[in-house]
Amino acid sequence: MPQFIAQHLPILQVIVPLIAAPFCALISVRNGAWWLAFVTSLVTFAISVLLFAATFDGEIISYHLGGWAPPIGIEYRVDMLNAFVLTIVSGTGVLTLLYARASVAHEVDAKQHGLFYTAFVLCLTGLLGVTITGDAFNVFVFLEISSLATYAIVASGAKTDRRALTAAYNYLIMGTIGATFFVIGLGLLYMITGTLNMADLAQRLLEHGDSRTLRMGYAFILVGLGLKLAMFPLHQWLPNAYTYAPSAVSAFLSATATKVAIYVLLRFLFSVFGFSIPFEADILFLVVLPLALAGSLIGAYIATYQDNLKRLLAYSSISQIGAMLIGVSMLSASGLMAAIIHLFNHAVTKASLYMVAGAYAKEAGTVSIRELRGVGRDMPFTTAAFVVGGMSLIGIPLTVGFISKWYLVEAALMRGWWPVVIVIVVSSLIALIYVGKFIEAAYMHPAPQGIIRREAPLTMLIPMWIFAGLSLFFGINSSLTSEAAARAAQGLVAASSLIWQ
Amino acid sequence: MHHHLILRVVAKLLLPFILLYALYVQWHGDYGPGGGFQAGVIFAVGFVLYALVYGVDELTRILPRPVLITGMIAGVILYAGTGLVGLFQGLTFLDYNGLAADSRHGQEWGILLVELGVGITVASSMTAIFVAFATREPDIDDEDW
Amino acid sequence: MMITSNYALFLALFLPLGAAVLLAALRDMPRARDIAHVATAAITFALVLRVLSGFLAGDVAHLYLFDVMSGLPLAFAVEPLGLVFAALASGLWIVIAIYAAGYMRAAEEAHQTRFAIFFTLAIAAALGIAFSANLFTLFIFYEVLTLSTYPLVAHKGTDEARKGARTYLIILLSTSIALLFPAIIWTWLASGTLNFEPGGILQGHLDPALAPVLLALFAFGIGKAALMPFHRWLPAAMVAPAPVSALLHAVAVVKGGVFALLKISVYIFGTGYLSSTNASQWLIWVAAFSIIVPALIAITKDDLKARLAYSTISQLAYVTLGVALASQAGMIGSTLQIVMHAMAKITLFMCAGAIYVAARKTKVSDMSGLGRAMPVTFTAFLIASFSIIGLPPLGGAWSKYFLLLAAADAQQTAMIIVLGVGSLLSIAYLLPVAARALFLPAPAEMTREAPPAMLIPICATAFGCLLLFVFAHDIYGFLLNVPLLAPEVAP
Amino acid sequence: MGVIIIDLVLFGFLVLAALAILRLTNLFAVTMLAGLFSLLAASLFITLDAVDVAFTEAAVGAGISTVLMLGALALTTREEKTLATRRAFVPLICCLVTGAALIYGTFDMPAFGAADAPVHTHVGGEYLQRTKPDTGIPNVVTAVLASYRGFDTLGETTVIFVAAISVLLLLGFPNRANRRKQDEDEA
Amino acid sequence: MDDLITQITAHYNYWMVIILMMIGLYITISRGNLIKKIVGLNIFQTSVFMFYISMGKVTGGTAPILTGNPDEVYSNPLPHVLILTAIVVGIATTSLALALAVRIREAYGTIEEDELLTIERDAEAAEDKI
Repeated sequence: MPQFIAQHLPILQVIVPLIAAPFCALISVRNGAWWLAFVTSLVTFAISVLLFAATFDGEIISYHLGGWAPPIGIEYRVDMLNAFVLTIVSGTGVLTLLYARASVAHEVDAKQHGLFYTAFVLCLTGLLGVTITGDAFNVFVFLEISSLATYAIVASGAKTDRRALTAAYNYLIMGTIGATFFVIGLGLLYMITGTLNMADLAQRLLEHGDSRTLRMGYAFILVGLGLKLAMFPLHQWLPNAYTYAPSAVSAFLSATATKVAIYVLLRFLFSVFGFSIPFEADILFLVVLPLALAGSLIGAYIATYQDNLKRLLAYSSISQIGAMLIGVSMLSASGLMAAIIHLFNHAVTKASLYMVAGAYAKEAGTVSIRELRGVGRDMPFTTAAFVVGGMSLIGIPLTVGFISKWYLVEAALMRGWWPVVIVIVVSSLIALIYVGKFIEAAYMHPAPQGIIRREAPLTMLIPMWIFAGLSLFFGINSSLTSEAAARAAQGLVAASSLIWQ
Repeated sequence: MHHHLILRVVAKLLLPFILLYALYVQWHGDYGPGGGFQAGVIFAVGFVLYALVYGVDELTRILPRPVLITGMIAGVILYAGTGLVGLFQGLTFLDYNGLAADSRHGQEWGILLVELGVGITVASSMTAIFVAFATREPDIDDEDW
Repeated sequence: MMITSNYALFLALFLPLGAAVLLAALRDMPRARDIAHVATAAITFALVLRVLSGFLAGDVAHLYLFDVMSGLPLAFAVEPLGLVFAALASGLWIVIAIYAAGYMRAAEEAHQTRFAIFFTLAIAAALGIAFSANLFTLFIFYEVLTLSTYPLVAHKGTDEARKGARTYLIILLSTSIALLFPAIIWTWLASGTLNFEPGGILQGHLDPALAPVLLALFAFGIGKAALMPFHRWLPAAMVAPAPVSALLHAVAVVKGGVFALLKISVYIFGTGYLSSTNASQWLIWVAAFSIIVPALIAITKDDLKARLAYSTISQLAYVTLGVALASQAGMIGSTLQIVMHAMAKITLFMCAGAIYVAARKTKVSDMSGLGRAMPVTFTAFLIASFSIIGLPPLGGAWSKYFLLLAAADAQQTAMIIVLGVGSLLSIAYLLPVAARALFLPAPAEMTREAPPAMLIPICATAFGCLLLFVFAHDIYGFLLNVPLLAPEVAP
Repeated sequence: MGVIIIDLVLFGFLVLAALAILRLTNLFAVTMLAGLFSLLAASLFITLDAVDVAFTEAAVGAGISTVLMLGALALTTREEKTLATRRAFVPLICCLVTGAALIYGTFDMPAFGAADAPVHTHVGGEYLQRTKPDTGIPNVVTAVLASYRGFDTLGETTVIFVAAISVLLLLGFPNRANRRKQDEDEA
Repeated sequence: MDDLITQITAHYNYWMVIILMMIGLYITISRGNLIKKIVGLNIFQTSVFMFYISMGKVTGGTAPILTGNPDEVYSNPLPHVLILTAIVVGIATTSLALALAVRIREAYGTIEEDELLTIERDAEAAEDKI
């Protein structure tokens, strides 16, 4: 690898898609925008894999933008955790773009494609930028890049259903309130420390000690990110946005947007705040944990009576986000590791499931479970991918969902939190109901009369099955993901000032 | 659109000054308040004024869609490109020190260039957003102004 | 033999998976498919026998695949209990494969290839359970077994079948996720390993006061053992075609369940730990309850398969009782009960299937005099009934004998009575079936025996019940190899 | 003291404007008041020494955003419908709680205008000292914006770009040729 | 009492800003008109800007444009920079939100949240009936 690239990997990760994205809007050749977007995502993915490899041994890469040393300038800081999330985001980008070609052609007007893919790649850029940066305000800027692009690509589902517009609008309002809360919180932190660099912030917060300003800074950042990551009960924007967005967008967002928000939460909780004052851990135990538990149950429960498959998956996401937050709020290395590995596992699973839903939308013209009866016979490969993803949601062995659930329960048991174990287990049992409901409809019921459905095209099946394959592969042999998650968790543990069991 | 003649004349007289002022704000940002963003907004306001007086169609004649989109892109690329120069000089991204013989002049050049990039993008983006609203056919007939 | 034990073990585990693909490929050639199915069963059985002979010769096969999570590998190792179960499952598979081919055609069932594929997968999962070297591997194959039998239960696709299959899946998956899964993780955290070790792994790692709780999680978590009150899935699964019922109730599913329980008690808790801590004392009573109550329910059932299902629940509780008694005699009694009950119950279910195919009858009350038209079937039914009841000279006698012995050893007088009552009740629900059919006057319309592809397996297993009586001693001798103590403690 | 009075008067007007926006249902008036709000905010920024921000707020808040708002009103509606059934209780509680939390947070804040606050002693002060030798530019805000934190500004430029792309994606942007053809068709 | 007065002089500015913020937030979440919500959001955000700028103020300071006078006290430039960025983000969000409102009006014929909700509920009920 040329020295030049190796040296600038962190910035290339963001700047390549950022420079490439605008050109998508210019290309008028048929499918040209798609090709550019796809190639860009491939390059991005390659870079993130290199970063992943570079940080796997615990190295922390720091890149000073503009040549100014932090905290004067903005810093990019890559450790195992970032690199892991970057790989998830860019990898999802590649596969959803591959999938998008057929799916988006069906769901978005052809003359809009240039702008659509520009927004898509910028969304990717924003998410990568949020993940890689070591500067707290830079997080906000790139969060907004990705959010604005997200609102637009969610709204472009309006060709199929006008409800995409109201969904995008509500998402915009709640997302902006969330971002503004984050900015307020950041302002409070800035006020008592005078810095915006995360590492520097952590240092100075530790010296600062307890104060009411710090407490409120913590609370506002928590609420702001809670809105962005759809923490129950701040999740109301999510179901409609994921239901009415174009399927490729749903797949992409479900695997990345909320995950990146969770990453930022982890970064702030552990690397910046570091639990230097008791208030921080108390809030986590007394507020976040109960909400996470409630979310994981209620989300799953609401999913059971949905007829719209995409909405069902959206509520399941809320439940799974609850599971991740449970892991986070255990405040133990094993809990963190469970949350991080679930981040990956859920991304892989949900992406494949949304791709399945998109294939139904295209080939069967509906995502209503009732109208999809008997679809297992007409679209065997697509439906089989759903079975794999569904088993992963439940947490059946040999799928990634099982691995997540194992670590989560293990972490809860290590803490001796039996009630939490019960909640985790019960929410997986509810998952059994909503997954089972669809699988039964797809295989055991006769198809409605007079419906012609064909198997989805290969460009949709391949990415769908890559995700399904990944959720099997890392479910059977999780050594890579669990090692990465464990190291990422270790990094966070080392950064915080909690006393760890 | 057929507005008053006086309005058109005044606008025509005013417009060069607005644009001139925008340019001043653009280049003077190093010394006083102002910079690319403000200049871009003023530029856009100038175009908006033009459109209000002469009609949006007239504005899209001067600044058709491809021009505006190219402008939006050009600004971003100018900015990022300035940053990339540092990359190729063995410095980091957005390090302007290598843009001129000594680092202080390099910084000045760099700041000038990126501000220009901001200005171009903001002016064309704002104008494009305005045009997008203005060219949409209103379908309101239930109320009056 | 040409192949090594290790290799034979590998093949025995993975040949059925390959065969499943082959069966799918042969979907347009039913005859070739059925032959392939039977052949796979036969080869697998031969491979298991090869592993067995290797074991007897001191060549203990083991197979390590890879770590699923760090410290938690997919690994297989041979030990006597597993060998008995594997030999039983693969041996009876041959019989059912032949029977299924006959049944599915005679009953004109749809989706025969899908049926054969999932059937093969289910047996593969059962073998995985049998040979698993650690609790983790066992759990994985336990779940695979549940999932691969779901399409079999729902096979008919009717509303009733869907409902039954739903109950089946929900109870088995819920118990395993809600109870078994946490139990395994608890064990893992307590002892730092999940390997099946002689003498168990919990000794010294788990507070004896908590042992009953953990045992409860295991005993109820293994829903396949059908311990009351988690027995509902078994009658619900009666909607499946007869070969599936035979598979569920005789070979793979329920036996997989009680076998897992047995293995856990021997190699995770350790018989010594269980008896010294009295952790399983409560389980004795639950097992007793599960022996008596389902037997009473069975008497009231008119549907033959439902009656057999409740009989199964009752008979499985014998195994659990043996486990709960936590002694060598109990362990041996349990293992023998698994074998004997499998052989007898498979006969009964195949008979039920034959009756359905030949006479389209499912109700006991409709079968009066049917034995005159189908003498072979009902004779086999009678023989198997005697075995279940525990009458010599049939295999069932031995298992009941050892369980009585174990109860006596443990000075559980009440259990001796329970075992006696259980046998009496089994007379009450099983004998009338054969008796009515054979000795009441024949109905007006006459039917004929089922096709030979079904009759031959029935005769074979009925004869097997007799044979087992003779060879029970060999199994007993073999089971004495089961290491009940950790190596360093053993003399 | 004089500054405080100016501040208070400005705040008073700001609160009045905000309350008027809350009460009024005529969206045209609301838009105008929003512009006024921005102008007042800009004035406040000047008293707080933030001339660049004031300039921008005036140009954006009172200028372009009012224009866009009016454009949107022309395409939607000019009157807000007031519905008696709207629940205003929960939002009110939310706001009160949030506000109370923030005020709670202010009690440990450095005093307004204190020169020894961490904000001024750490990075902020360093910018003031370094700008001249580093870049030779007198306007520190520009130097920080374009150089020290130039990457944020690249992000900001991208945000505007995204917004424009998104608006075009949503509202379309007919090519002139199409429009002319449309007009001819209508004629 | 002295304590209170100190608190007031030290923080009155922030309190006013917080009041403005909450009015903005209240407009956003309590009003049903989509455009009005956007205006509320703008007020909310602008108040946050004031909050930041207040932080940067140094008593007796001037705008951070270097005059060359070594005794000059300057206000902190960093909050100004951050807020410049935030203003841009704000206008970007506003324009996108307005565009969405326009599209919603075209698709539904209304921009009142309650009416939109009714329409969507009816649509869902109709879907369920099929």
